[in-house]
Amino acid sequence: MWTGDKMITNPNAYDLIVAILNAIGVYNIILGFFQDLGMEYILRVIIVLVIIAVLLVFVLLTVMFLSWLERKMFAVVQSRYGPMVTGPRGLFQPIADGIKLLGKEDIIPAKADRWIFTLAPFVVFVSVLLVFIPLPFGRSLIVSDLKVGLLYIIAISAVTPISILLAGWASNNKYSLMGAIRAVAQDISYTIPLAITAIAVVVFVGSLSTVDIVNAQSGYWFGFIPKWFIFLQPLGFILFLIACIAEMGRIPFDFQESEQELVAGFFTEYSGMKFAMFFLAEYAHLFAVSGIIVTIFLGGWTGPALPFIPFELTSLIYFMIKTYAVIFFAMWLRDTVPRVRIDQLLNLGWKIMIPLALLNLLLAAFVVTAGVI
Amino acid sequence: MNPAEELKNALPNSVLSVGIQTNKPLAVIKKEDMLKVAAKVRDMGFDNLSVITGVDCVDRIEVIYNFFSYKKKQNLALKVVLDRSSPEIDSVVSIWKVADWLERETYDLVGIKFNGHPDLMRILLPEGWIGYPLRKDYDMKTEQFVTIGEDGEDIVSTDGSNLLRGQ
Amino acid sequence: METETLLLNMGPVHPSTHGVLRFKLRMDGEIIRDCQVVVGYLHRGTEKLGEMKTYLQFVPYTDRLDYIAAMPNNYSYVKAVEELAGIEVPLRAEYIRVLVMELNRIVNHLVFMGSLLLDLGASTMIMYGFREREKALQLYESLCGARMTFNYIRPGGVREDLPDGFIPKLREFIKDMEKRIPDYEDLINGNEIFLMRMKNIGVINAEEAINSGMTGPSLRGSGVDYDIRKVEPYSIYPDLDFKACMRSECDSLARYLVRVDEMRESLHILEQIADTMPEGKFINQRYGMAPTTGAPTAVMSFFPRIFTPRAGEVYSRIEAPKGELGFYVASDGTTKPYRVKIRSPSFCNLVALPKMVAGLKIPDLIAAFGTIDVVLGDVDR
Amino acid sequence: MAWISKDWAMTGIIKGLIVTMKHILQIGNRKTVTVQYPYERMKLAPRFRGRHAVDEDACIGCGICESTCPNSTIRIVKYGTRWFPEFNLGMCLFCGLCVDACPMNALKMSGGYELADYTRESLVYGPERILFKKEVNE
Repeated sequence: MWTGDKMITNPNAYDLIVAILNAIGVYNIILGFFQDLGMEYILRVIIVLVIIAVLLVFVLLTVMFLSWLERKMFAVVQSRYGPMVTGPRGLFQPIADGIKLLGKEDIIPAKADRWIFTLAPFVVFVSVLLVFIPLPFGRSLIVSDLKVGLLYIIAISAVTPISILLAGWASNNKYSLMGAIRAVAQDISYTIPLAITAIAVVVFVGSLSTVDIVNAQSGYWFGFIPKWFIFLQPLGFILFLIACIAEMGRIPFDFQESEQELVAGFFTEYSGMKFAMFFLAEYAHLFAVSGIIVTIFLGGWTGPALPFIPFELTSLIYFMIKTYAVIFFAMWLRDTVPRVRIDQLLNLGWKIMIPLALLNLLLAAFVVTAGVI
Repeated sequence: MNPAEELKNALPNSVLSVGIQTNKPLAVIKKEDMLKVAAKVRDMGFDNLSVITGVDCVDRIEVIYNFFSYKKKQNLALKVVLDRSSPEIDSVVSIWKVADWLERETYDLVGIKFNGHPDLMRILLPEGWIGYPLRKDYDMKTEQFVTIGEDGEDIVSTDGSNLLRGQ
Repeated sequence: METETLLLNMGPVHPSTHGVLRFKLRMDGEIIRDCQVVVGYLHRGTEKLGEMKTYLQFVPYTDRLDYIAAMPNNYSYVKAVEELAGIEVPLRAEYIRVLVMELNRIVNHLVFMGSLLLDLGASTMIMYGFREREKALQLYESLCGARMTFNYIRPGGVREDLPDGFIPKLREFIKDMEKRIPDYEDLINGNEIFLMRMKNIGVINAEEAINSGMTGPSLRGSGVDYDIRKVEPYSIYPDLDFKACMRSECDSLARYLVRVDEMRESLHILEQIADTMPEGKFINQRYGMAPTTGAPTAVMSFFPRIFTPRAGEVYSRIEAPKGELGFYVASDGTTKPYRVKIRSPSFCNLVALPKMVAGLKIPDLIAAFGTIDVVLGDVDR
Repeated sequence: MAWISKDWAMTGIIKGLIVTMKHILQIGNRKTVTVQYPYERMKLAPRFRGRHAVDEDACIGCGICESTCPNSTIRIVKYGTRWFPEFNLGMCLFCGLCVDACPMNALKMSGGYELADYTRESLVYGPERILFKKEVNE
């Protein structure tokens, strides 16, 4: 706890809220109130709930904005207008879509496995949301600085294909099943290079904590090149980026849905709110993965401090700018390229990315052991 | 010498007469010798079977084959006259693969049976359709309705009372 | 390991079957063991309709066969009728006909490129294709009042003369297209993912392709130098300078590239026509005169729209954008054809598909199917 | 590893990305081409074949259009004291043969193209909806 007399090294969002309450001078009053009741833990629970609510709202708003941005990007690339009617330049289109999806009939196919079919979209959504917990949005803007943050992220993202498999299997549809099988095959072959390239970074940092990784990237070489790992590990960055796009299941690697082949892949049979959950999860995943890329390779929230603005806010802006740059690249790529075939993707994963990732790890280990950096 | 006459010289017994189909040489052949003639036509270099047309001429049924030779850049048409009550002819699928669908189509719409076709069933209309639409005596007044059965097969009936119909 | 084959019904309603077509696939995991094509969902009995309409009345129905490129359908039928009835066509009419057909070839190939790339997952190209197609459709609209179903070519000529300012607009279109095609090539042709998806996929060699009745660009992608415009020249094609585009790789990529080259050739033909368009009548006076250019309000010279060719039969074919489009027309000397048979390119090209895709995967089936460029209106008629 | 293409540098994809970037930045003639349909409309060509219109003074009700129509869209009905064609646009091909056949040049096709309706009956355009009077000064 940061109670004013001592500074902790890696503050998180909880500490930030406490600090803010302290600054306006109400924390001790509230704390005293709950201490009188002898239920100090309730205050902690309330603060944690507030953090979760803020995170949820933030993610949902981002997801809405992203779906609008994606459509607008598509439209601009294709010489179209895109959504224009709802709100200024169609900005409220995602809300209209959401209301529409809420009003849709919630269909469960007769021969589907009802429970798993209903469960799957929630599992997808929750597993994507959990990724945000160790993600540092800015200095001290982190839900929880886990000591094993990176491992946690990789472990949690491995849950997504399981839920996709659940959805595909429970739908009792051949397209869904094939989409699910593809998703699993794809994920298995891409989590490995993803983890190995991430470990190469960990070799430099010496910690799995995302905050430590970001802190390690602050500062400059020769006074002007930021100490981002993208400059230290360009190969690692490219591998990580490709693996992340595959992990997200976006074009050119969107086999789990691959509209033109498998109709809609694993969510062929979903409609209404359950479909919306998949949709939300997809964009939340895009945002989360872009955030991870930024955290690991693009210096996270680091950047020059501006006068008069608290660095918590500046760092959030830096983080968002970098994340949106990555998202922009993913969308731009989606606008341009066709889809790879599934066996070609697996070839790429097993025969090229994993050897290269191992090579990258070897180089990193060599550099660190030799003490070059 | 045009290809029809060439064919006539080669197979005088099978070719009944030689004529023209507006601007393409035409040979009328015996239906029993279809396969023999087809083999000869193929050997003459006619590697492309353009189209098979069945024509219902009320008293008889004619089948017209249009060929084209990629090597010699020549056209040839063959005409076979069939008995209308039981129109049957040998299939040429073994020689030209495209005949597979063309013969199925002719069977479907004109009702000519192609003996030796590997998979002679209707192609454009659902299996079980009543009548052959391109026959001159096809009953166009009777409406036919198609539903899909349990195993995905087409069920044709003339009774549409239990179907949802457009207003 | 014991495996079970999976029977997958792709279609009749599926995003990449370009209409209503069904593939019955016997799958071993992702690999296609056996592919059966089921057609007929769009059968409208056009051939029967042909027997029930007069020669002129049937022309609008031919528009509905291959609705992406309707002008060659019109022309092919009209050409058969003209050969049957011995109708002379003025030179200007022939020029206009070739102009609209070549324009339609470009339109068709633009849609082809767009839908192929859409099938492969790149959704941008279809919008670019449609953007340029729109300009061509506006040309058509100014020419004959319709954008897709033209009913423009008539026995004896064409329906209406070129409107004012058509040729300058056409030149503008040509110039625009010449700037756009490099864009497409940058976007697609060099794309490694695209090449990975297209190279050595759906291979069919020349002999099999001929035997399976493939025609048009799909056949020329298999290395057969066969273009009816060259082999059996009709209309004014002998006077025009163009070449039949051909590739010998026999795979999906070759079929795609042939069409891109054909677009360039068509633009070249259009340029020549724009330069050499002769003056004169646009329709043979005996067979009709369209009223928009005729006498103002008085009872005008009556179009003898109902004419009776002598009894006989004809099989006439042209090089439509998708391949050999033939019309067999038999006349018994009455006002209506005795029998109309349509040899549609899409129908015959589809025969070769199962052969192409055996042993490949679903995405390859879609790529190979996309490259043979099928329109279901043309398949089912 | 034979499937690896020679130019593994992905120059092709980069070229494609440049093309799409040019569209994003709208470099060259790459502006938005679509229109916001109900609010904005494209200009139609003068020859556009839309809904039919019959010149009230010129039409003699002869029925040539009726017999020319390939799809039996047209029926001649009595309207007031005279006979005029009635169009069942649900069946119309918009082929324009009736316009060509009209001996009095009374029939033309206007630019009306928003013809969708809720019932099939309302697609039958009787004389009250298609008749027009030619301007005298025209």
